[in-house]
Amino acid sequence: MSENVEFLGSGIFAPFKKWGTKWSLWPVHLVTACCGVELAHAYASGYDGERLGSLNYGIARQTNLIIVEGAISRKMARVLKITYEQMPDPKFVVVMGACGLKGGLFWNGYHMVRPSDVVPVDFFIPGCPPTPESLLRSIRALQEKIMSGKAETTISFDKVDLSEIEGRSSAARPPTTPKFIAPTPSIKVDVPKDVDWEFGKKLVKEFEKDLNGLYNSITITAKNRIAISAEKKNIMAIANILSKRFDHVKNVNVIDLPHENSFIVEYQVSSYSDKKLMPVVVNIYARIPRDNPRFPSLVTFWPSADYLEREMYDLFGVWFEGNPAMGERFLLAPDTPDFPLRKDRKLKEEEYCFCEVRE
Amino acid sequence: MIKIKFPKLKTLDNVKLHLDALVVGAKEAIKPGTITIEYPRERRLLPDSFRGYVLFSPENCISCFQCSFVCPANAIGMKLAANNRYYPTIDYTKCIFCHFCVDSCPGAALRPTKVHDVVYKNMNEMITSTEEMVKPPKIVREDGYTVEYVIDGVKLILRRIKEKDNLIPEFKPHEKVKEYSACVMPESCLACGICVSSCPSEAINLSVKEKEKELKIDKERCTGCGICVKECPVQILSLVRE
Amino acid sequence: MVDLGLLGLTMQHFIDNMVSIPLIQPLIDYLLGIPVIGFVVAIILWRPMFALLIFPGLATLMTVLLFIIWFERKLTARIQWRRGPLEVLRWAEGIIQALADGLRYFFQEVIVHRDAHRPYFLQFPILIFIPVLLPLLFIPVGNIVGIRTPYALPITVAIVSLIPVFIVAIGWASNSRFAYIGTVREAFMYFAYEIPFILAVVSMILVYGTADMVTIVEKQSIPGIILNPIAALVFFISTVMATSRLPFEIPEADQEIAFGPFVEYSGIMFGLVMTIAYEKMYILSLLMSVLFLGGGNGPTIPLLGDLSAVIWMFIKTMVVMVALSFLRSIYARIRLDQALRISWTAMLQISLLAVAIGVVLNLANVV
Amino acid sequence: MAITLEWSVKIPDRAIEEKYWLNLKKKVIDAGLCSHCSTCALICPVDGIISADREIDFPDWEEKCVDCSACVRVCPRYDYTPLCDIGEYIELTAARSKRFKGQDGAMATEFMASALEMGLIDRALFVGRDEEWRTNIYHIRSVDQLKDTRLTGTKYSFASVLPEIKKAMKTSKLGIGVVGTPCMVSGIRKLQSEFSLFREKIKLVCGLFCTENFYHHQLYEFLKEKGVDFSKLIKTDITKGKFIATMTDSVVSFPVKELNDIIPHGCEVCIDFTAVESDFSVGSVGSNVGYSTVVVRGEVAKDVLDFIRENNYADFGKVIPEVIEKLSNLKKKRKKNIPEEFRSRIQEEVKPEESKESKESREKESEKEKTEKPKEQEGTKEG
Amino acid sequence: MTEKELLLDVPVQPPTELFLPIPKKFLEEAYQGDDYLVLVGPQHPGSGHMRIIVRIKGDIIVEAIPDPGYVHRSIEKLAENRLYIQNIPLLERPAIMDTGNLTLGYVRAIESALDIEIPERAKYIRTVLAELSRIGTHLYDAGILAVFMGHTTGFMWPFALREPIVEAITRMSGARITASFVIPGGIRRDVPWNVLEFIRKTTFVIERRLKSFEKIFIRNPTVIARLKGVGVLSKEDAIKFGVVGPFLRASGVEYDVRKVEPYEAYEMLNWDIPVSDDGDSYSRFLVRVEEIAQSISIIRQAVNELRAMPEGNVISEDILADYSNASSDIRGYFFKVFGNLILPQGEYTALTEASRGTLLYSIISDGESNVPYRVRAVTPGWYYLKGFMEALRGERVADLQAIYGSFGYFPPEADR
Repeated sequence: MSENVEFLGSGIFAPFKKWGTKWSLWPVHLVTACCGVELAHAYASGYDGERLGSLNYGIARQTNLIIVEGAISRKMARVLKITYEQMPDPKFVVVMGACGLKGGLFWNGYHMVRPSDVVPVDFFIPGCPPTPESLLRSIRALQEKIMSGKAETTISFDKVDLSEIEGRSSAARPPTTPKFIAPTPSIKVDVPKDVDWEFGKKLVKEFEKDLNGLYNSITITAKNRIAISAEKKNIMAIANILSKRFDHVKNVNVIDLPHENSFIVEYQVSSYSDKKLMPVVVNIYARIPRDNPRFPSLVTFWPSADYLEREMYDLFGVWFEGNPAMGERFLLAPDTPDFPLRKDRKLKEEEYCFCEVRE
Repeated sequence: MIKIKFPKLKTLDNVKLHLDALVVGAKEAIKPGTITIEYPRERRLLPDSFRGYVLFSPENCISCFQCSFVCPANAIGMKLAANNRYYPTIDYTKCIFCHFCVDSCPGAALRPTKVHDVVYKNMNEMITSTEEMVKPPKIVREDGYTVEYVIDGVKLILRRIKEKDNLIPEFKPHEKVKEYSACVMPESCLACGICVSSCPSEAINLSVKEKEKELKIDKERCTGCGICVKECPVQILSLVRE
Repeated sequence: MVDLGLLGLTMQHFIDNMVSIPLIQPLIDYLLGIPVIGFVVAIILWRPMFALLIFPGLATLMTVLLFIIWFERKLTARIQWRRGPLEVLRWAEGIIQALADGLRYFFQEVIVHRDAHRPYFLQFPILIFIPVLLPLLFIPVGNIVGIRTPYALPITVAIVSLIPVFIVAIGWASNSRFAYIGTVREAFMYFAYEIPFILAVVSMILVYGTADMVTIVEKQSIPGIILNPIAALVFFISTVMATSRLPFEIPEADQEIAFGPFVEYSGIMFGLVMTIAYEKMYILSLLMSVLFLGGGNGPTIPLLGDLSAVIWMFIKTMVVMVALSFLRSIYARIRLDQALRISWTAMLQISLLAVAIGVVLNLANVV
Repeated sequence: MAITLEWSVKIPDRAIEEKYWLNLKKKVIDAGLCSHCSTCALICPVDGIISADREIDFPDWEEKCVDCSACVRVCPRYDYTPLCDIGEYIELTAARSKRFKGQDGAMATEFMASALEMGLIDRALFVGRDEEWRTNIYHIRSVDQLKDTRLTGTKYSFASVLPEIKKAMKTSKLGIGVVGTPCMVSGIRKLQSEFSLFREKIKLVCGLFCTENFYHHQLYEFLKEKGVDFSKLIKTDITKGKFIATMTDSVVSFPVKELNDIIPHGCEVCIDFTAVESDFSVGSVGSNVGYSTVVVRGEVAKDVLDFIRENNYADFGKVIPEVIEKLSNLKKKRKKNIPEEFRSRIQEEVKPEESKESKESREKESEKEKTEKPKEQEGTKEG
Repeated sequence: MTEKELLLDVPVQPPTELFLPIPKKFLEEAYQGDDYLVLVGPQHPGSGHMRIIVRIKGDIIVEAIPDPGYVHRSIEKLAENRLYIQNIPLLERPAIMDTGNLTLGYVRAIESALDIEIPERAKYIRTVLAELSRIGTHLYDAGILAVFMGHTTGFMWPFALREPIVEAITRMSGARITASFVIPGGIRRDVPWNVLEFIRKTTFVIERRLKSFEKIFIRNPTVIARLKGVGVLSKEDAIKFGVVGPFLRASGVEYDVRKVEPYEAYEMLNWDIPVSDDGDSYSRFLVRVEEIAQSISIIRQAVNELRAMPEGNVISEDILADYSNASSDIRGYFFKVFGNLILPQGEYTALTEASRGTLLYSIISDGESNVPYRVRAVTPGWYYLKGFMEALRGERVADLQAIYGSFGYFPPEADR
């Protein structure tokens, strides 16, 4: 922050102010994302940030440095802003990791915010996660900035002339994207596969006996994997029967088929109590129309499906009737575009070629 | 299955546990197992396969766009250089140092280095153009020692060697396989010239006679980059091994 | 010669009761000769003022503060396989780290948030120095003592037990949720350690038969810790509780309630507030060395005269403080109800036992 | 698979000394011959030619067109040889699918489904519709995908089926089945004659009986004036000279003649009623209600028909060829709109004199049929 | 930031505009009753990157409602428009310290779709990498548990022990933490013998230093006092709320994916899974400590097996197809081999035992595009968040951090 550095450099006490702040840059304990692992390594015994006087401290009021570790989501941006406002004045911000710079691996995610738009930033550290050595380099660079008053990038390149390498007469036509997405794909969740799994065949017969008439088809899709397709109306009945043998849910999944105007909602259940059923994962799925997606919630049979269902409502908009906390935003920030995982919400496409020579 | 059972503690065991903790603390206070690397003064010896900044040698590059295609963070953009060839430029704000590009470069033009502890003051300095990626970068270094992790028996020893670690490891390129593109179904060719205009090394040329068009692939000039195979509208070109 | 006729004090009054340091006696005589400076030197070297300004008083307090903060971080770092503060002053292993932190706090902005009670928020951290520094008046070092009264020990204990009242006030003034929880915990801890603490002191009074610290020190031909070790143990554990050091760091549990009552302080206010715990630790370790380790007694170093008692007392206090800060790297923080259970059941019984020993020793008037 | 490093490609000569696209535009599109079959949009290497709900166009052709002459080589109307009559065929029957229900007998759907089952093709291109009955193309890979009702039923507006073939070719291994109007079928045949790659990939081509097709926006406004509410529309049909739009709650019908003013030029010059070049063509003309007339021409289509017979996926019925001839002669009247140099190329199909007894037997059946329900259909029917 | 939002006062009536995921009536109810609503927020030093809304009556937690999503980086949406191999670094990001297990899950789903068999050496090296990252994650969580209980040495020593592990992963793959080393068909390059020897010796260093760690932290009386009998989760509750991994085994259920559905080299090595019955925080912690010992013995056995194996072939032939000369080091052929990877049509579900529990990947492919149609990743954190919240019920507020640490809840992994 330029005015922070000016404040430190002005007045007759300047040398004391600078020296004091230089040797006591305490980062606040604001764990924002997974780069926290490398921050912990930098302040643990391996590299010991305390040698440079920098102590990882708990509360915003008593510290003067924020190390933004990695990705800032829309929800975390509010917290980062509030923490920054709480800190007393000469304060500095260092952004760590590619996710904090321009989103790194999540550059076109819908939930990402750039820290440099939320708080003024002093230094940027590349890497994912950046090594503890680059983190301590940023503390050193910050100390130099405090003492000398201006920031310096710690790397310099020297250019090389490329023109004498033998090239082309005129610019080639840049190739198109390597990604090929089938226009109207056909999605089948129960592609049968002949696998030698005696217990599975016996199990399928038992299911056919127990759920007679309730299911459309039962297929073995792989070893230890059975897919039961059913209509939405008798999902509750199937769940009631199956919940006697299978006691927990491993996955609630929604697949969006915009060109067939339908959602596939899947429940994958398994069992902990019955030793032989432990490896088996049974996938119960049904199709529901896409414009007003409602699905019976199976929380009453398997409470472990609660948060999975709320997440699926957040991301797809499938209303699970019977789930107590349905309707509120669970994972997403209030200002995120709603139901972002639907196929018609497009992300920014990759760009492989700066064809015209830019900047 | 191992059964984990923790016995109910009586006061006597409690005191013994207190004493154990205090004895361990005292022993460490007297003879500590310090394993700190004092970074600005010392630097950790990294293996040669360390994934740091990437160097580029333009003469090996066949501008096949594979590094830009494979980058998970879309950090590599191919920029048109002065000699009308597309060369990679790395945007270190997005780079996650996974080195998929180094592993994909068929011409072994991209090389790993051990440079990693770098800090920038603003983000648009981080887009390194092709010219800047050829020579090894100069970084601010304050280290006099290099620390190496050595284990003998059960003790971890930080062996300090009093010389600066060379950050540019020597790089032995993989043994390349000569491939060239050839046409599999000439009678379906549209003679549209897309392969001619997208070939980075101008290996295919198109000559127009009065009633027909001649297409010829120059086996020597073709570097096997595969762009024409990918771009051909009717997919009739394919890469052939020597 | 400035004549404070109206107070009836002449320089002579100070010289009579002056600290005798044979080593630098000629230098002192020369300084006394100079008119104004002589008077000031006389006042400083006047025993009670010397006790206040130099040894247990201001100068040592400041150096001890700087030293112990650095030493504690250095010791915990050493136990944790790392180096601790170093680069501040590389050749001296970073000894002036606390000075750098203090300077940074001094120049950092002091935020008083809108809902805090502004006057009290700013005054209490300064007022708290009264109960913290007052006991220094009564702690004797050899024959240097601020005020010598037969009631020195009860007064000290009374003043020391005033500190939590101010901390509760600080917490109330900062009017924040975490501060509120912190103050309630501080009050609980206060009840927890106060009774065993006082019982331990009472048992020592019984052992020595007098409450005047100077006589206590003189009577300690055998150090108090051997006479009544249980009282020493109780006193030590309640000191740990009083200065809220691990394992009893409950009021300022920075992982649970974000640094307890002092959560809203920043800048120099936080500097002051952070040092309270350390100053309280200094006072209590002085008290411990007086009561149990025979503060000031020890083979007299020939040339130093009164200073040898000062040095011995300093060493003993440092030993106690090192022991206190050693615990920080060993223990985790126990819950408030567990701490209360320990103090009200185990500690109370042991302190009653200590009082019983005290009574027995008193009847047998061993000392 | 001869792998060569040198090869040559014959290119047609230019009508005007301009880029080939301008040749196409001048000689076909501006001359009013373009039937919107969009084969050129398929073959254009730079995907520049756009086949949308308006005339075929190449927006910025100056710098995008690579002048490769592919579009001119594949356009069926470039040197137009009009085709007419029924053409020779192996079998002429009427059939009605048991598994699917469509416009009439749903035989096109049935053929494609059984071809998929036989493993002859692994991809079938069908024309589906959205709420406003705008056409979009579906890649069908399995039989149960055909159950979706939006795929069957005739849509009287242009559908750019052929550009979808290009996308389907990328990943289809066995072959592709296409359903299209006669102009699309001739486009595909011309494409296959020029480029052998398409001969391997496109295995089964179904032609539809077609009198004319319309631009969607013209048809849409026209029907809107007539009071058709598209959200409730379920079926459109041309029977007995009447255009009937049945909706959930009401029916709107008016004589087909009124549609004459919005018939595009391309259809005015087309006299091919029964898709002469297709493997098999399907229509509702000549068979009774609920049945589709199937004209099996190619060997491949014959095997599929035998497959249907073995698994008896459909039941079969009578066909009256005269009705088909009557309609194709009706369409032949449009010869007069064809420009001079092309009209000479039409080979009329000389009617062989019928052997007597076959003629009476046919007349007897036709009376019997007539007594049930006199029928005279027109317009494009998709079985 | 409007002025009103920064007003952190203690209002009488509940705040009107609040971005918490709790229904309005819950708020009124809490304010009318004498309950106290504490937000253990994301910036709070005692909580990770999430907010827990705790309703307490006096000192006892009545109900805890999670507010996750602070580190939701939309992994599933991004995975839908990246090539199959570009998803490997993406799906490793939820818990980067557990790099071996997370990439293993995704890659095994691909291999089960393509039906390819990977060479023996690649299996053992993958097991070593998985077990290294398991030890690393257990130490990470022990460090976080210690810091939550104020035991600074308990934080510093595990992270010191992580340094040799991170050094081992650096020598093996080139990156300190995010190795992205596992690729469909095997691993990126062969691991030379001296690196494997270094890994084996690291296990001895860790074992010896763990002995003193045990005295100062694991058997420390204050730690035992804080963890024993706190946050108890009975066996029925654990199964009901879908808890996974070591926290399920600590409640008495003997379930470990490596034993139930063995993969890589776990079948060929002999090791065992620790199970405890009392289900309190301390048994959760002890189960993880015993797992470190098991992982150490697995690594030693695997490295002995590897010593006997010929070096070189680490990538399976049927995925390299005609670039079989790259079978010991993928350098130079990575995009050529994996650029156009297309899975056959269908859904492929793979279960793996990540260090914090069962990790599920289910890839749905339409059989034609070289981009997955849908990748569903459910990480262990998301499974046991419900169990964690239920375990908080009825405990003291001060114990919130201890239970949080004993569950080793890592929000970036849970929010994905």
